[in-house]
Amino acid sequence: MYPRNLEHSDCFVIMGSNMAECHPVAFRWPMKAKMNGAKLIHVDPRFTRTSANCDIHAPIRAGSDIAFLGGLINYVINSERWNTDPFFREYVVSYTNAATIVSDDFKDTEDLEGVFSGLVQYTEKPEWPYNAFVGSYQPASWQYKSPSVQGQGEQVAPTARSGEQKAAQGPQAGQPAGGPTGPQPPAPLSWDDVVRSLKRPPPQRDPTLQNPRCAFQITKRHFARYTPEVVEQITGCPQAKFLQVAETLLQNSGADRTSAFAYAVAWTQHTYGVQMISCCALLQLLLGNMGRPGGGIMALRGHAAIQGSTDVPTLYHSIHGYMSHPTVLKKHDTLRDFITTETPSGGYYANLPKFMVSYLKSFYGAAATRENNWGYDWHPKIIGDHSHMAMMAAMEEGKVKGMICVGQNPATSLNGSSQRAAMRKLEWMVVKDNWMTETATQWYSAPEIKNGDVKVADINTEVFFFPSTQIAEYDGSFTNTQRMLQWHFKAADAPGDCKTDTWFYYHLGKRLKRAYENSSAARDQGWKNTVWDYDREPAETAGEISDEPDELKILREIAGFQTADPTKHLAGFGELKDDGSTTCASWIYCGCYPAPGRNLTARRQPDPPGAPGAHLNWGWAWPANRRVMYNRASADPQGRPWSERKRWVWWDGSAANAPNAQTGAPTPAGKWIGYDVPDFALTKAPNAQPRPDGIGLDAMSGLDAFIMKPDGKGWLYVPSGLVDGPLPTHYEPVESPVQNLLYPKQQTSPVYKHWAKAKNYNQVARVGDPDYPHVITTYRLTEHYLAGAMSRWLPWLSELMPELFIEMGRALADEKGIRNLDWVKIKTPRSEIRAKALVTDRIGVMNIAGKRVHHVGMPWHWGWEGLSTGDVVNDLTSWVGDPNVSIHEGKAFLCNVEKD
Amino acid sequence: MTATRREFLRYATGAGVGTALGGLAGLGLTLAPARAKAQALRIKDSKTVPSICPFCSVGCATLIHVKDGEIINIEGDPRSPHNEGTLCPKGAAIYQLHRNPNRPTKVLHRKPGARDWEVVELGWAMDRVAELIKKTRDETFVERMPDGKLVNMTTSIFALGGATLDNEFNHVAQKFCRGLGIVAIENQARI
Amino acid sequence: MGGSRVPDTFFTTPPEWTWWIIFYFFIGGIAGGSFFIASLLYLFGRPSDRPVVRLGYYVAFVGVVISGILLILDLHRPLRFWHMLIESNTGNLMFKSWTPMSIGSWGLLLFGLFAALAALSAAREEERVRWGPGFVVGRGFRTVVAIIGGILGFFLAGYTGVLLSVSNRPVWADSPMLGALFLISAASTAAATLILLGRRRDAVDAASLGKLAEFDKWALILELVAIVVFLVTLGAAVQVFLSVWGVLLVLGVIGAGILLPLAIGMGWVKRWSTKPATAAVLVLVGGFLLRVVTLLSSEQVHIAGHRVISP
Amino acid sequence: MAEAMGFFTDTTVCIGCKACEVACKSWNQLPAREGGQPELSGISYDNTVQLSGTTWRHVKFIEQFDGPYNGRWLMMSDVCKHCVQAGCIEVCPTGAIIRTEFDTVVIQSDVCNGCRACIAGCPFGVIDMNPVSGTAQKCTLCYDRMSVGLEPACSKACPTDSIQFGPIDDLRRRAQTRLEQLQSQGETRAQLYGADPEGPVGGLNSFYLLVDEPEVYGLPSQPKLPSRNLASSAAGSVVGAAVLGAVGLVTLRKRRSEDVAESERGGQPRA
Repeated sequence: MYPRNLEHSDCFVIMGSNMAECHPVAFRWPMKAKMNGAKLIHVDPRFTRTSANCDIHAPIRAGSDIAFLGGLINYVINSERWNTDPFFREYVVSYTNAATIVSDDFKDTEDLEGVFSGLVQYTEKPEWPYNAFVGSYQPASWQYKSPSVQGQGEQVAPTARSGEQKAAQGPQAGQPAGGPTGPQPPAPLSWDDVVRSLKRPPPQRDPTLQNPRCAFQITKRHFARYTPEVVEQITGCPQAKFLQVAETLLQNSGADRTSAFAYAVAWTQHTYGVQMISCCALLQLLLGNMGRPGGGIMALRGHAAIQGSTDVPTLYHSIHGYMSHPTVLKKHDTLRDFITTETPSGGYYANLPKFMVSYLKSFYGAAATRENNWGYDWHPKIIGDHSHMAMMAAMEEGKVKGMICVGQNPATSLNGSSQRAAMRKLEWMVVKDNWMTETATQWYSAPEIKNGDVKVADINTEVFFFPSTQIAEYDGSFTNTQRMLQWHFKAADAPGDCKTDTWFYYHLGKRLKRAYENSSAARDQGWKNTVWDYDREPAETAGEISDEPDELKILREIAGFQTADPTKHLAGFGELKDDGSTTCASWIYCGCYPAPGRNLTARRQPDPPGAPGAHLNWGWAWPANRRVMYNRASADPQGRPWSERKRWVWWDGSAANAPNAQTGAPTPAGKWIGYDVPDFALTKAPNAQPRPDGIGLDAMSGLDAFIMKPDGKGWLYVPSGLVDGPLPTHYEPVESPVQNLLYPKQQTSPVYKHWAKAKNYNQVARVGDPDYPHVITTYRLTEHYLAGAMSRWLPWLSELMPELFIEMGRALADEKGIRNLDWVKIKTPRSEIRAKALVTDRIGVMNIAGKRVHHVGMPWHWGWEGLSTGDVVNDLTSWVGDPNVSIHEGKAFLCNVEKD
Repeated sequence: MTATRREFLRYATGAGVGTALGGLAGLGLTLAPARAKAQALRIKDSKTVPSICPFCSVGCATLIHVKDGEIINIEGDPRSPHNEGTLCPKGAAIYQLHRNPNRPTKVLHRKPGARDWEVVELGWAMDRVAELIKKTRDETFVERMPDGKLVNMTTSIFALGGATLDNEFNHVAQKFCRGLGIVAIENQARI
Repeated sequence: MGGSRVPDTFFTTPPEWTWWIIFYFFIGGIAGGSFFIASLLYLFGRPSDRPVVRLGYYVAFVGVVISGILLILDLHRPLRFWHMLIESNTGNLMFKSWTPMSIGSWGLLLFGLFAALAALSAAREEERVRWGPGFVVGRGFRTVVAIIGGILGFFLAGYTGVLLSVSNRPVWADSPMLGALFLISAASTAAATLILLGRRRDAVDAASLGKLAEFDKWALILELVAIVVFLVTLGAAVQVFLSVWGVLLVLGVIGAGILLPLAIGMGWVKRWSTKPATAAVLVLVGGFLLRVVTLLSSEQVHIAGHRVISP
Repeated sequence: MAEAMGFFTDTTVCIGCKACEVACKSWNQLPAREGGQPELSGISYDNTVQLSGTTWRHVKFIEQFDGPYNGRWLMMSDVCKHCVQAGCIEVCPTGAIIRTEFDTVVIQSDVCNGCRACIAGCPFGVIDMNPVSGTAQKCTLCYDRMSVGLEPACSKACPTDSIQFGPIDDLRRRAQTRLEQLQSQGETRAQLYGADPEGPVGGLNSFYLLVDEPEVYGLPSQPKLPSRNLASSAAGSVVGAAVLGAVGLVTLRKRRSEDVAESERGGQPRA
């Protein structure tokens, strides 16, 4: 799914996103669809600029999204349309795991009053006591009925794993701890046999969906309680509105119509954020909307390169292309361990050995050999949750000495005053930014300094500020929310000492290379062997003195080349090898730079107006320049478009094929073609059967549209990969004004994360706490960006939203004697801030199971630097988060509001 | 059509004036001269450089007009299938990211306990940061866990940032960190 | 009017014609009024009125000079004042017969010329100056100056109100009475000015002052009528005066500036009856306040967001 | 004479993003208000508050609610209407305001002397002073861009095509189609504002599609030309002058008795 594809949608539900305000240009496309008759729906606690442009606005209490989505699932499954239109049955049986039988050991929340089978206590390990789980699941019972789907289960964020958990589950249980102490055998010439050895018989299926243990029946029972009445009670959304949404969505899904969802951080920033998205995926699979034009789920990401920084991960838990970061919490001791733990035998991910070896070659170059297992042992391993909040909790305890912060502003981030307190304990801190951020200046101008609580002289941190270049002052690529890499060119020189951020790390690296040049210590060998050469060719710098690194050299290392000849770039990940002959940091980016002088990310060739297509000559989208993932599902099981209207990718049985390049054997006629790059083995016929000894795509049938999944199916029921349950369940946010109506015995997710739980600075309000009675949500505005560094210094943007405000309903304002523009105090157990009141009916009081609950909302763009300044809204938030991904719960918590 | 409207205007105005001031009407009547003084087009003779908006993740394409080495205008690239030349207010304000008196251009350093910044040389500051990284790394590096597992890492340095920066930055930054064993690498995607 | 609750004129932006313009309207009115009173006295009065005639010319001349300065100061680009007369980019004469400000600029210029000639003539007559061509003291010349200057004086006194009316602002554009009202007020304030100044000049005949006072009395009555008609014709826009400006209009302009001087003139106020100067001062204050109220009441109304903000 | 060009603003697809405001400022190099540090207005999300000499586009936000979550939020990007009969051109005493070959209205900043007659003359409150130039300024419909065939900055930037630019006749046809679409969807109050060449001020070359009465959007229902008052007000003045002249003749002429006395003294006869 990508924004422009929304112009093909018939119904578009925006939930967990304020798309018109936060992605205004992307909203161009649903508005085009609306002009053509599509229905737009916004489900949100606030009536925003998005709601204003939608046909339906359904107000729900912040954090109650799963109740709403669950209600939709229940409505759909029991609707007449879904049970009579053959499309739904055909799609679901063919392309999802609805028919797959689940282990008899699995117990649902319905059986266990709100928790799944396998819940255990969690205890921190002393080496890294910042994993912060409040509980933990042993997910063995969630598997498909034996023989189980294996491998993909380990694609869990390492955040989610603890040593105990690992030890208690799965085939690796009981293996001896400890790393390689003696010499290891060299890596094999090919890993295919290793992968083949992981192969298990396929799981059992019941295509009639009647088996009570099939994923569909389990799902159906799981959501049976989510009736419109219950939805209204939990979410506060009037039943009529809910039913209107459900019916509109259902009527606009089918062979001839598609519906899409969009979400953003209002779905991720919860203690069950991953489950919200999972719940939506479940619904969209049931409705047959995945992999089809105008269908699917649009993940609206928030930063220009946030997709890129996840693909090319400046994130602790993964290495390039979503491979798990080697960790002590899983069996990753050796490269072989890593590969056997991480690789599924089925699906495209079975090629992981090729990805990993090519990655290690990009890291250690010639020093990475088969003998030393491609330098795997030099690569660091993580020892727990090193995510943002975990690191801040460690920093606050003095466990972190230095910090390098580039283009980010933690001083205004979650529970901001605590992050500032943590940073004051650093020995040194480097801030590199385009603007003077609050992080750069917090040591002399934070609120706690200004009010005298902390003295500047008592802060012993050595602080650096390096100015940065702006976008038009350097070359490089961003990966957008469509997974599309787009190159931007330098237009002008940067002023003064402004250097690119890449320059900064590159030249630091050069200095540290020199510093360790003479070290013979084992621990320095990894760094000594790290390939570090991005100098510009002299010809490129002729006429200008530039010590900026060569961005194209970096891109080449990411996108890959033949190890023997770096001028021979790789045309795609199909060319990757696991024998060291290919060097490629990121398998998913492989192919974006297929030859010197052919940087496909810089392409700017749109399709001609009116032509059906996906603008394949504009930029380059991973994987393999595909625009809609899993687009095999846009054709029916026989390979025909589901309908003429929804034509996207289809099977052309008559297309002639070139003979097999290696064997010369003729290839049978038939090929997948369409408006997009087919996300399927190009010549695999719809009726193809898996090869019995096949691994990877060879293990898949012509119906296995979801090629990244080990079983080729879209997952309604998630047997592995999530740490908080195989099915989404409604829980309350950690701070909630009401009891969990669905499962009174289980208020919150049983396994969320709560860092610094015992510390004063990270306390949370009790359920229904009278001191903190109002639900508060935080958000962005169109006029500002993030914590404001890139907008609050710009007069043209500052003037549009010049001051911080709190939006509150008239009822609350009347109750508290607050008038529009009055100063208001907002208080949580963490902090208290001030803002001006904006009294409106766009937010207000909701009826939650008979209790009147006031909603308030605050944009979080402000801090004390810039032209437009204001209090730090994130000072109110807490360090509690999602157990899968360690993302905080910033979208639903409690506060009190008083007139100042 | 246009002419008709304009004649209508002349007639209407003339009638109004005529009532009041009789014969004076018509003198110096200059309502319809197409003689707007040609304003010089700001981007005339400028170079156009393709770029991408650095704000949200939609990836709107922009065109940057440069004249004499200075950025003089930034607007949407009409060819782009993402934005077709349109922009949001942030994208439309990219010019002010570059041309802005509030922009910092000097390297600043604060000694432990000091009250104020000092402006320092870029080269010195880089040397000093490299020195601090080496010192902290060497002091805190862990080769093996207590149970003997090889880890080759340190958790004492925290590298933050990347979601607002290029893929190339992210690659170099993460490689720098992982090369040195710095495992606590995070960016805005987490929060 | 479209049947709306808010008059259409309220959806506009105030031009910020404030103190420079208020003083200009006040002084320009006195200048114009003085000249036409002087002209009438010259043409139809007695020889003993001549000191008042001369005084009127002097006042007109000084007034028009001050007016010109005020107008130029009010411009945000004062050095471009001549753009009102000559088209800056073509060099052609700039004159728009349907635009009061354009006519006014020329009118002010011409009036200035005639005021200068009249003042020169008067000064030569009093032998205050000895230069200048001899014909300026000629009878025919004086008569021509009096007639044309008098007409221009009427124009100057009255066009300001028309200028306000030919706009889209509340109050100003809502009634056709402003031209007449300002003209009448110019007459009353000019007469009051001449009474005040004339009292200090020995040469001025008491009978002349009496005529002026009589004239002023009728002018005030006319003004009162004009104000009433003005308020009635405002229609819905009259709501602007539900404010401090309305209070000032009633108490200041009508009460202190019209009714009280009338009462004094009629001898109804015993204590002040011997002080015609008091009446004259009140008339001046009233005339000034009339302009303050007319301009500022309208200036108060503006749009913010999509809403009209009125006092 | 080139084709008449203008804007059609379809307020029903405005998302209130204010891209038009910033794109305008960027292209025309206009300063932010108060250095970018004005106070929060409290008028919904509208902090621009009004069109001015330095803000030539202004997005209005109208909250029409009847209790929490129950209502609608109208947005409208406002701009100079480029009236076919322009009040500002009428009253401008320097000839600074002209009609271009595109039938748009432009203030020549090098001619304007800052008298502000046009501010008072505009029926829509569009024009105001630019304190930097000391002249009245407003939208030029990007005359400089149009002259070389480029689209105006605001309509080019508008992400949802709420602001459409083109030949007026073409825009009117598009507007009519959209109006009928909305009306058929039950938006009974939908109406075009300023699209009728027979309507007030000869129609607007920047016209709007609204879903409520114009006043709701801060627009006059019947915009008029300032000159409508010229005849009546001038006539009033003339009548006033005549009455005053009569009063003057009565009160200021020499009296009969005075005539006698005067001849006895050998004074001058009356002129």
